[in-house]
Amino acid sequence: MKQHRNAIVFILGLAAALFVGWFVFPRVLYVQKHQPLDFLHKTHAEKSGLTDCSECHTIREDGTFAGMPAMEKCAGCHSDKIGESTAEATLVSDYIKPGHETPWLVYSRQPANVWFSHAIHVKRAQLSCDECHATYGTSDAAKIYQVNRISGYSRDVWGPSMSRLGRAPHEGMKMSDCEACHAKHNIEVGCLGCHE
Amino acid sequence: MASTVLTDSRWIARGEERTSLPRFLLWLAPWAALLAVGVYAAGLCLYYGLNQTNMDNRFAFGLWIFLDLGIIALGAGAFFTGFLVYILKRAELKPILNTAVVVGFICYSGAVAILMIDVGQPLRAWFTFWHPNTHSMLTEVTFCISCYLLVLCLEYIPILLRNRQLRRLPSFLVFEHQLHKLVPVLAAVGTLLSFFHQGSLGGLYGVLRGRPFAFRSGFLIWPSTFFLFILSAIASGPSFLMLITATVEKITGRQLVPRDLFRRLGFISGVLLGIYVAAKCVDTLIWLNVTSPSVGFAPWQYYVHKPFGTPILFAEIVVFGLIPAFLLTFRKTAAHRVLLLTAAAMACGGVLLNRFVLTVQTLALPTLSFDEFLSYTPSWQEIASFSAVIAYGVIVYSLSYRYLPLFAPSKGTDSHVSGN
Amino acid sequence: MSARYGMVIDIDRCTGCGSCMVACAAENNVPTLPKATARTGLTPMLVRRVSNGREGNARRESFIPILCMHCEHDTPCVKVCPQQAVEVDKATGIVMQMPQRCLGCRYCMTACPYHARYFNWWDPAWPAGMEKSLNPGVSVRMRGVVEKCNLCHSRLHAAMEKAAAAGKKEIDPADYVPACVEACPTGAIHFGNLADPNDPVSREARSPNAFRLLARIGTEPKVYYKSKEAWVRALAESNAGREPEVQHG
Amino acid sequence: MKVTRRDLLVWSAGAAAGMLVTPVPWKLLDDVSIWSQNWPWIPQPARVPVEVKQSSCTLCPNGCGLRVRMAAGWPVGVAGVTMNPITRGALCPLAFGAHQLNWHSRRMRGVRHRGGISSWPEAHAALTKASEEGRTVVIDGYPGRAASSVLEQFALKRGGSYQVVLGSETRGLRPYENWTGVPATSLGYDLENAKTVVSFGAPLLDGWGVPGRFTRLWAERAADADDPQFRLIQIESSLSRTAARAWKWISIVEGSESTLAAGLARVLIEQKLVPARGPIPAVTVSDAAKRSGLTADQIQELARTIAAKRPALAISSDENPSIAALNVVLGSVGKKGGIVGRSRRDPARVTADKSISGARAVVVDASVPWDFVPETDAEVFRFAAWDGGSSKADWLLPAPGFLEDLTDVPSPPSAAGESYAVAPALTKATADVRSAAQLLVSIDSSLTSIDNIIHGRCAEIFRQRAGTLYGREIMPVAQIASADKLEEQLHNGAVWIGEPARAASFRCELKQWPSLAAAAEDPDWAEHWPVPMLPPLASKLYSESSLREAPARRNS
Repeated sequence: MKQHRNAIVFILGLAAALFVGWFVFPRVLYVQKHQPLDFLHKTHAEKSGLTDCSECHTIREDGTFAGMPAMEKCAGCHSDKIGESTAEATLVSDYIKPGHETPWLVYSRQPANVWFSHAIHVKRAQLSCDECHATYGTSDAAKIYQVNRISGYSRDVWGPSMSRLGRAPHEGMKMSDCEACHAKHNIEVGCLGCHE
Repeated sequence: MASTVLTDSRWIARGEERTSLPRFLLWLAPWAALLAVGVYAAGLCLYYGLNQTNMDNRFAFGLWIFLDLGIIALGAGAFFTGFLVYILKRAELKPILNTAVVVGFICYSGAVAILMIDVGQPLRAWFTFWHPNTHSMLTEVTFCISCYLLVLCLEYIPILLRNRQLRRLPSFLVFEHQLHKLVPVLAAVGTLLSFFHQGSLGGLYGVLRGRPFAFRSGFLIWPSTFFLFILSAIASGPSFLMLITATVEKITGRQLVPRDLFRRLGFISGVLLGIYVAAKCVDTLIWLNVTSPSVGFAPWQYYVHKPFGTPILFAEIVVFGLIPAFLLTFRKTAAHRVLLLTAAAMACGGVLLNRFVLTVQTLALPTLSFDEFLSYTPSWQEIASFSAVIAYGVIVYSLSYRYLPLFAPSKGTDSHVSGN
Repeated sequence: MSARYGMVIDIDRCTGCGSCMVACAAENNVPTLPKATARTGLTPMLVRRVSNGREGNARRESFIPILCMHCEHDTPCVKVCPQQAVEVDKATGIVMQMPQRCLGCRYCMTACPYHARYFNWWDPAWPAGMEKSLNPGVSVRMRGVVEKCNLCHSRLHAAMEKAAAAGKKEIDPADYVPACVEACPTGAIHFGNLADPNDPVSREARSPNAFRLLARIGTEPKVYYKSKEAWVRALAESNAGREPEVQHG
Repeated sequence: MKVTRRDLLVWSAGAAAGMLVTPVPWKLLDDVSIWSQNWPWIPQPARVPVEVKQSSCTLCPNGCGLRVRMAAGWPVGVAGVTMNPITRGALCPLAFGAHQLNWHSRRMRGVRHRGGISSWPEAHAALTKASEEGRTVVIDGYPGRAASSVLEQFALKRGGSYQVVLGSETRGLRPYENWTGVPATSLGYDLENAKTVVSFGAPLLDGWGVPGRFTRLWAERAADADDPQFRLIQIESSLSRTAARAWKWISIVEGSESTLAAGLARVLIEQKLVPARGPIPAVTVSDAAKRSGLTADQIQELARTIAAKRPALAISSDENPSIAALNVVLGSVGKKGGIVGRSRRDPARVTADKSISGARAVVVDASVPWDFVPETDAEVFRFAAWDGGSSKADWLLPAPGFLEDLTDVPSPPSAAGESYAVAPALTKATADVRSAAQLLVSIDSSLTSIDNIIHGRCAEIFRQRAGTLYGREIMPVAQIASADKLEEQLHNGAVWIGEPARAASFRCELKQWPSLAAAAEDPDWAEHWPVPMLPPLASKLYSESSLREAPARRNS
């Protein structure tokens, strides 16, 4: 025992560090936020047959991407309550009736210095949405939005795994992830190809 | 009396005579104050940005870069002495070795600290390691300097551990002995790294195609300044060590190193300086007559703007090059302590002048025909934050001198001998 | 597409009004710096007044717009940047400065013979509310980084996106015109693809009156100038063919 | 067993070693750098689509065609309209930063009464009271607008007077008023047809008149041509921007312009270089030479050069009868390529004098340059979008800024032909503002509102079926279906251009040579900018570079 004391104490320290680093730290680093409404892609796909993402997330004819659909898009169907869910009630009372835009939290929001063109990736390169956004378009829950306290980035930029090891192509939207995909299709773009 | 109350004798190596703690603290006080002011100035630069300096878009480099280059050149004594002692087995230089390491450590850590204030985005400085541009001389500098700083730390630790109190921890003693075995290796690595970054610092300017005053043709990927910087650095390093030691001897009133050591250092310095001056002359001639005209810059252009006339070139090569070289090399003059030290000072001054010319004159001179000649005076923040480095140096050295056996024969044993 | 975007600036047409400078600043969200001087300001496009050095009636003056010359060969700034914050874009020949990568060492500024690079000495700031007037296409740079002309890259983005949306691979040249070119009231700045020998710009670049500043340094700048005045063309040389004595005073 | 110091050391060693294989140090390093790339205190533009609107610039009476990029209802960029036949895509340097003016730190944000905070109702009441108690003088810096006629109606109804402050271009036309009977505001310079333009210090290439009009003309016909289709001769004491680019620069003694003009006229007449008209000036060639610092030969040479390529048009930097008389001698008044009259005649205007007596209230429109400070004991109501410093006004009233209110754009002062455009309110005001016209209408509801006047003017243009509409495409008015269509197009930034200027023939009688007025010194580039504030980005032109001298009276 005596002669192992050092080893044990050392390992205790090691273990403590590992625990803090891998379990406590991520939970402290990211703030969890809920969407203003729990929007269900699945329901919209099934009930109203909105199967094509671009029906709401449109690309304008000048090529720019509309991102989150504007209020009138929702109002098109939800001018009055459909169904009894509380989200439905909030949507109509808080946003549609007063005509406020819903402050959606955008999981895959890139910083101001990034220029990403959906037109180029979807129209020219023919990428499908789920190659980057996975199956979120058919999910049946509005997932929790995590924002990094320091950088202010969405968790989706770093990806679900803290170690970023062995992640799927759609997990993570860091520059290295873009580069990896570009390298795979040997597409060469300079810094300002994706930055502004 | 205060000294009876305030004492740190148990930290001072046995048998070493050191002044009383109060007097020591009194000596440190002004330096500490200077350090404080400098840290405040540096804080201003970091918090408000570099608008606190007087640098501008044309004078993108200023006092800081010039002095960084200067102290890094002077710090070259560290690696070069190590090289001489461990690689060329010049044992007689050993007494100066610890001082060399400490001085080197001070110069390099100080330079790196200043660089961190000098760059606009210190938080992103590590990108150089993550996305290095292998073609950039600055990349080479960054890598080598940071690695070499690490080496210097490793070389400093054994000296640190030889402190009387620390030595009492057995594990530290063991550690120190192990490290000590490593020192020759460190010296070798340090030498390699230093050769490269001293050179790259010269390359920094030599590659500036857009600044024909600095641009030099060269050998393979290295412009001539690469080699000139190495030469000038190793030439001035020993001289600088000599000056430091002499100063310490003056202040402490002790003889710390064997009498003939200065002459040896002086000789090394002198010979190298001679070689440097010769090389510098050849380089200057090639540059003025071939390199520069070939890109459309006539030599006279560089010297029509006062105060940067030809005298400065003369001063650099002859006054602060040739003359000290002679004084240091010749037995007669070198034997004369005052002459020797003056020459050493001139040698160091020469290196500083060279770094100054390359940094400041390069930027001050017009490139476009409708450019005007510019001048620049550093702001108090620049001066203060740099003087902080000097203060830091004095403090670190004083502490090292007081508590570490700097001049004890660098064997691990604790001897009672210390000069007299 | 592998273009080599460049300019030919007709000095004889430049009246030095400065429209290009303001248009450039507005397009690229360059802040107004109340404390800045001519040496610390941010002017990615800078019009400089030059003269033939004579006095009285013999004096002649012209205006030379200075922007990043987008050097093609051995590009000084690209070569020196320690962390690849500058590069020559293979597809367009544009020398790209990436502020978010830049660590602000300013080595590139010492390397540039044209002084076309500018350091953000201050935090960019606007009077309350004025940030609403910022151009959505361009992100604002932060204090402590170097910036310069990127040939209004956001306009190239827009053109590319428009082309992609229309299912085209090549952009319509009419969609990509830098702000300074658009702003010039006398049409002195001509912009085009130097790689295309039939592009009017590459034809002008070959004209006997065309010249490049400090061409002998050998960095192959892609910004050409043009003047029928011999003394203006002489400015291309560092010493403008002047003798030492003229340099004095 | 107790925990020793050694244990702590060993434990922290273990912890330190452990930390290195957790995300903590690495992720923090990464995130902190990312933070430095997105500093929260650095504003970033909104992520919104950009739409392009067309309109006209209303910051000065030249009404240049604007292409405005709008995002989230705010202007984010300004450019010229190539389709606009007058400006042809050109603008003055200041216009490119104009979209930031509305947030200028010296934007007028609230009603002020004698230095104190006040309100619109109080101002309304005060002006109502004052205008009922006595004579009201209304001063306008931009005559011809719908707003102008509101101001005029009000003044006349209250038995007051409507006076105008004219720009230097129009002031240069004033001498002809007496000689031809045509009001200066209906005269223009037919630059397009002139073969020689002799400028006496007028900054033709630096903000004179409609910026695009002359610069484009010069660029197409004169720049870098050895024998230009038209010659620009700049007579000026200093090597100005215009002089630097002119075909010939004649350097003369400052202030000797009018003498030289007279001298030239004398040479022209004596040497029969022109058919004899008008009086012979008393000034001899040698007088002129002495005064101007030229030699007699140079003056004769110059006269021959001017006479060689005609029509030749002399332009002064400000009101200068002698230079105007030179045009008479050159036969360039009322002729193609000279001083021409626009087909629509305005009534003659009273030009405002700074000292106003016998009035109870003075209303100064926001279009009046800030340096026009009325000296009067009347109650002064000063409208302005930006605070230009001391105005001596009792009331400072915040007026709409750049593109903040609906206004129309009549023919520019120096124009040879008729034009009309409408500048709708593209953006919401950044302060609680009213224009002078709006306030007057709210005081006297019997006045026709701006909208109605504009509506009427559009209808009038439609009724005459003359001229052409330059919008997204070019369309003769005759082909437009209805008045509403026309008005709609104008509201979308189209500009109506009247029939090509018929040099409306009028007689011009000049009895004897006018007095030699002291020429005004070359106007500072910023003086052509009637707004008291320069766009913040203009600092790029002077403080952040040495391209221009910092403007004297404006420190924005």
